[in-house]
Amino acid sequence: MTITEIAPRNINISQAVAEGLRLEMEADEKVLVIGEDVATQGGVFGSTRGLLKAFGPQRVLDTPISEMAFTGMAVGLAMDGYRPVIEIMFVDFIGVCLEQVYNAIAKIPYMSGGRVDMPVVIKTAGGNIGSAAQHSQTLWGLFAHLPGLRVVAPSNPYDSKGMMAAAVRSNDPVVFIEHKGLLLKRASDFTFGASVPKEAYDVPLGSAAIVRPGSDLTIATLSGSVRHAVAAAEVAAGQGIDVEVIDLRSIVPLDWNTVCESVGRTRSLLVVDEDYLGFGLSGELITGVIERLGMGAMDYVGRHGNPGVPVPAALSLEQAIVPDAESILAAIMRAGAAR
Amino acid sequence: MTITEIAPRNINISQAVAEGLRLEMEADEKVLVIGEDVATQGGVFGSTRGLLKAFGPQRVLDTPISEMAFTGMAVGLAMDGYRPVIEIMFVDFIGVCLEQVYNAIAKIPYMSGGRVDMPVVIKTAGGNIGSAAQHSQTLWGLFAHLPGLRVVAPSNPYDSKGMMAAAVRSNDPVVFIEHKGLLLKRASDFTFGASVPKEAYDVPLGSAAIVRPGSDLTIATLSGSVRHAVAAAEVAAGQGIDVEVIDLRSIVPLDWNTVCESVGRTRSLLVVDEDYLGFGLSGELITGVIERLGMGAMDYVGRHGNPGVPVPAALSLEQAIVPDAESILAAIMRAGAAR
Amino acid sequence: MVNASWSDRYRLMVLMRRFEEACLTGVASKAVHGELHTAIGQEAIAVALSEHIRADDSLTSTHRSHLHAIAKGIPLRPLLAEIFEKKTGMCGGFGGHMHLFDRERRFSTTGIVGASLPVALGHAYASKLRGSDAVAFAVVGDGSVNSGGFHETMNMASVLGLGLVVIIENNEWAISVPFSAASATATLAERAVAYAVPGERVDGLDVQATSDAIGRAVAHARTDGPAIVEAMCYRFRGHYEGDLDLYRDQGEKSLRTETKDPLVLARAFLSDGILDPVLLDELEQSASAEIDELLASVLLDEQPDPASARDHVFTSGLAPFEGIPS
Amino acid sequence: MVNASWSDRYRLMVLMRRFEEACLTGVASKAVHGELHTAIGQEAIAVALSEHIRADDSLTSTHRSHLHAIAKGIPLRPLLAEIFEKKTGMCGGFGGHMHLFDRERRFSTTGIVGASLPVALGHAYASKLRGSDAVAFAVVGDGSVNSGGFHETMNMASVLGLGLVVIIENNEWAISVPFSAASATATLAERAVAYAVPGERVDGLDVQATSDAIGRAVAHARTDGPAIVEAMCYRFRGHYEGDLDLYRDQGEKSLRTETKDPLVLARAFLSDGILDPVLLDELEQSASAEIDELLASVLLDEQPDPASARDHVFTSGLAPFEGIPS
Ligand SMILES: Cc1ncc(C[n+]2csc(CCOP(=O)(O)OP(=O)(O)O)c2C)c(N)n1
Ligand SMILES: Cc1ncc(C[n+]2csc(CCOP(=O)(O)OP(=O)(O)O)c2C)c(N)n1
Ligand SMILES: [Mg+2]
Ligand SMILES: [Mg+2]
Repeated sequence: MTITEIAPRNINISQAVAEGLRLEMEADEKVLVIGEDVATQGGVFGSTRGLLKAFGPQRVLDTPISEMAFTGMAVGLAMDGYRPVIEIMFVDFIGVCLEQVYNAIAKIPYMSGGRVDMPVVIKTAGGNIGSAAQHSQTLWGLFAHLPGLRVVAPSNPYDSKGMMAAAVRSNDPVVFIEHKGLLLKRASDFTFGASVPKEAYDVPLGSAAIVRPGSDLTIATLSGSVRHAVAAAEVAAGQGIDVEVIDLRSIVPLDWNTVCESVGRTRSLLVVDEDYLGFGLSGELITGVIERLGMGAMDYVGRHGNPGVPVPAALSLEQAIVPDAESILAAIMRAGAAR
Repeated sequence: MTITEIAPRNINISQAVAEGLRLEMEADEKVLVIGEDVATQGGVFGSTRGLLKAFGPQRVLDTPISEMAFTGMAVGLAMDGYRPVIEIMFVDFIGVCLEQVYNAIAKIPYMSGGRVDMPVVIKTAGGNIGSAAQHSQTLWGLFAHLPGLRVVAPSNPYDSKGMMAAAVRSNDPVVFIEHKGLLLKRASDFTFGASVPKEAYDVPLGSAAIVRPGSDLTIATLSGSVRHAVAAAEVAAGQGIDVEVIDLRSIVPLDWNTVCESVGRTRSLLVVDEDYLGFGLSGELITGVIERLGMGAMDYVGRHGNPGVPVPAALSLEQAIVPDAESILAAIMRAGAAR
Repeated sequence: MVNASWSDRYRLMVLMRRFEEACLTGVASKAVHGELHTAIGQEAIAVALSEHIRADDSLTSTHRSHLHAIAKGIPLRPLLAEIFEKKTGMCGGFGGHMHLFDRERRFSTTGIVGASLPVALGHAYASKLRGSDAVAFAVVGDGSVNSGGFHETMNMASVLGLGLVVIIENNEWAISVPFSAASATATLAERAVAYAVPGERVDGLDVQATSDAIGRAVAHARTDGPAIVEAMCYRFRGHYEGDLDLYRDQGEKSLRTETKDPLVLARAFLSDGILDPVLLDELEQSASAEIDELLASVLLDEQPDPASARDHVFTSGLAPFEGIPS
Repeated sequence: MVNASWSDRYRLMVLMRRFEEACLTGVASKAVHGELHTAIGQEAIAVALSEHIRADDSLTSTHRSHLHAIAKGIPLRPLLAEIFEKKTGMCGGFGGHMHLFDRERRFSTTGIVGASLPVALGHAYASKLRGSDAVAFAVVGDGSVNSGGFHETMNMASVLGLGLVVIIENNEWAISVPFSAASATATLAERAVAYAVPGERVDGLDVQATSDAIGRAVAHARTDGPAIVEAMCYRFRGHYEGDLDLYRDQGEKSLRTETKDPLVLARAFLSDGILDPVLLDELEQSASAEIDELLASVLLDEQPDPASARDHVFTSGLAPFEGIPS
């Protein structure tokens, strides 16, 4: 479809998500939004604002604090032909209802021998905004380990709207992880993906984007870290290291073509991951590139992210744990020195 | 301590675990065992048999089907100076109570600034015995991704008893994953770790064991796959490939010394993992070896395990998904050809 | 079907028993290679249920679900074939006996205790969205009532006024843990007060009484909101096949299986002037013959093709593992 | 402390208010850089609680916990310092305002709704193991009662006969969702029947009535088993600082914060012949001065050393990440 480029609107990411949802709900009356504070309040960050007014309290349902019940509810609704978007306010809370996510939503397509699909979106917010260990996780590595779930995490306004649309249209279940540190950022805060058309469009799930081309080092990252990586890359460029920044956008599936093509050129890969580094995205990405390009294809691999530490409360500690532009720049410099 | 070698007893792994628990409960009255069917029945596989009789219903507590409640109960008990061993019957059920595991048990030591430790053992059974997608998972990759948990999975009778003892003595929380396919196997079924002394002993957590020395290829594996890997290695030896089999025993922490020393010699690493391959143990292990030995240290890396598929019901399908001696042998041969 | 004739009722009870017995042969022959839970002794409840469930009602069940599937009208052949891990099974052999799905008939099961209730909530909400009076049935065991999912589901169903009928098969045991040691209340029906819904306990060995109680609950649910029926019964076999079942008093167990078998009770009741014993024999023989034939036929079926083992992880066709497995 | 004099009571109420107001200044000054939940308007309940809780009793609380910490006798300085993310905080600045732990005083909190209840169950069981009549207090919001953890905990506590006192601060809202839209029952106290325990609703703005109700619950819990007190109140501020709070009727909110302020009500009651208004002024000033001094002092403290950020993941000293982070 043709997307009319209009004068850029300075909406924030929450508004972009809400707009994506609204357009899909207009197009398909089977789409529902269910969760805590999604209706009257329109979400604690506003990412479902306006939907109650547009679609009424049956399609936009405020729930009690009963994640287990409403996550399982999505299973029954999906079997009955609906397309529920359920919101787990913060991804940290998934531990109370993961059972329905990985044993039912994720496995019913397979357990039914392909007879029952699960067009469910699990919409949730990750990332740190100063609220410590139980409200700052990203956890995409956890979902990605479990079979049957698509897992995505957008980094900018354009993708946030378009990937939400694609998630709603997907017949596979999708875990859609917003970043709390991004949701209130406006289009004008972004150097990439800043222009959000008013029309409906989708950004296909499973494709990465090269946000900044470069020739010396490939950074593969996603979500809240993309803008930090781009900022760091700009500084590094001044110091003679030309960094290519890939926004993975999708964790399951990974876009191996884009990553391998880039690493094939730069021969160097740095994974930047706000999630816990161990047993997660970085190991998978590095191993997968080796499986595809062979061991001789790279001169450098490295990873930078949360070193397996619960996110601490104090700002002084938090800054030592969560990657930011400064720490990414340092990682780039280490990579440069190591090559 | 000195371990008296007595005439080998042909006990099964469940009995070895129960014996480990009994001795620790005798030594420390703060140790409790809590879970479904752990008291009167002594566990659905018998791995807590005899404890009720020895220690009474207060220290060995049968619970309602309320995993959230009794997992959180362990938190309060640990804060009050007890050392609870809670049993989540099958690891597949962890989704109903993961919240208490990763947000409380795992993080309280950190969130309290080191002031409160959590000597809790989460005892659970993983692995397949023909019960399909919701009763066959291993999920160590999931626990390992989350900070603050030691994660172990023994492969033989000797380790099962000694590692349970060490888990109970540990001041860090430990996820102790038994294998359903091993629990009823007797000592005589094993060519390694078959002799179980009657006395108390512990096997330190965090150390791997070389179960079969070899010079051509390092297989790193654990739990139910170790005996399959050893069987496959014996066959491979007849075909000229001398495989070293490492039983990792502990997933967090990984014993990098043992793995790297071996890979340093064989220059080839095959990870065999019954868990879902993606975003888990195999990627971490391969990446970690590269980080330690450099990219030139290996001529071959590979991984073999569950290819991201819910475990199917039918035996014909299950055999195509879950690694066994035959499939491991095929992976060894592919590795041999690739080197 | 509310006015099911006694002969249909009796035949269905026998058919259910024979069906479960057919499943038992699968364990012995290893055609069923995992665990198996049967509901032998609990047939009267399933028969009563079958008399009130409409084609457009949904039913979600648990690990002990075969009879509920029959009550819902799932065709017996794909049902038995799935339990026997056959390609011809209702899920192609991918699901197995605890994981049965029939989208058209709004039927599903789960192996996780308590997890079926939230799914039923979804079906009930779907009926509301459609403006339909179709209700959602959830049949659960007594053990599941102590799980958080029960509570969250009941509260939400009540506050939303949904047509949910929860039938608790209280067989007095959750594996080895007796009901009395697990429940704060003497009955489960009385917990309904906490959700402002009607709750009733009934003798689940008595098909007529159980049918009447379910009828009342369904009538309430079709118009007013959720209802709970607690049907008392007893599990005749171990929790699963292979369970040594040493935790139950063996004397009591023998006594109950001998004197409180719902089939025996029904036959005794019917023989007493309601149906001719010759007809009862014929009904038994006909049910047995149907199941014998079914079993013989299913045994000839093939297991699923191993080459298909990686299909269906994503219904979109997305390949399961993004790595390159060795 | 059951016979707390009215002057102590009043001073404590004011002190609690001033403490929360001190926390608010931390948000404005960015000393507190995450979200912050205060209990302004809910002081009477915490004061009532403080009159029944013994040093050897435990208390588990939620995201809205500062006043409960004060009621439990947590020293104010490390408490405020933790909220202000200081190295001198009770958790060294690692926990922050939602994650407060004091092992000796059997006190903890969690940021996850419903998750504090199972922890309290553990403390209650520990008391039983020790043969002690120390009880476990769990203070929760009305929203948490609809979560599965509440149900599982209540059932287990009752079946085990544990000394658990659940105090529900029903402030009528869970963020933007009103109590009435979330609860199947008109009161939460009536749900106690489902656990065969006593349940009582009380006006949580009335410190005497609340203290009496808690007293009854505690007496029951020390000897017989769990009890529930539902204390009605109203949250004066947004759910967290920064919450625009547009979902509540602004007229009703003004009316209630103006006419139903527990401090104002207490002062009016006391001025009516119980305590000299001059004394009340003095008590207010003394409480304010104490908090002003505390705040000034805490603000001088340092943030924790960034070099310590990887400490304490394992109390054994095991290093957190086994990879080699770049
Ligand atoms: C969440 C969860 N915990 C534990 C189990 C293991 N388990 C399977 S059935 C069962 C007992 C269920 O008892 P009840 O609900 O009374 O059903 P019954 O078996 O008596 O029909 C248990 C504990 C499970 N499947 N899921
Ligand atoms: C399991 C879980 N779900 C959602 C949240 C987000 N959340 C934090 S506080 C809150 C509302 C709590 O309401 P209530 O229990 O009444 O306490 P109040 O804030 O009114 O004191 C919610 C939904 C959470 N922290 N944990
Ligand atoms: Mg039962
Ligand atoms: Mg509230």
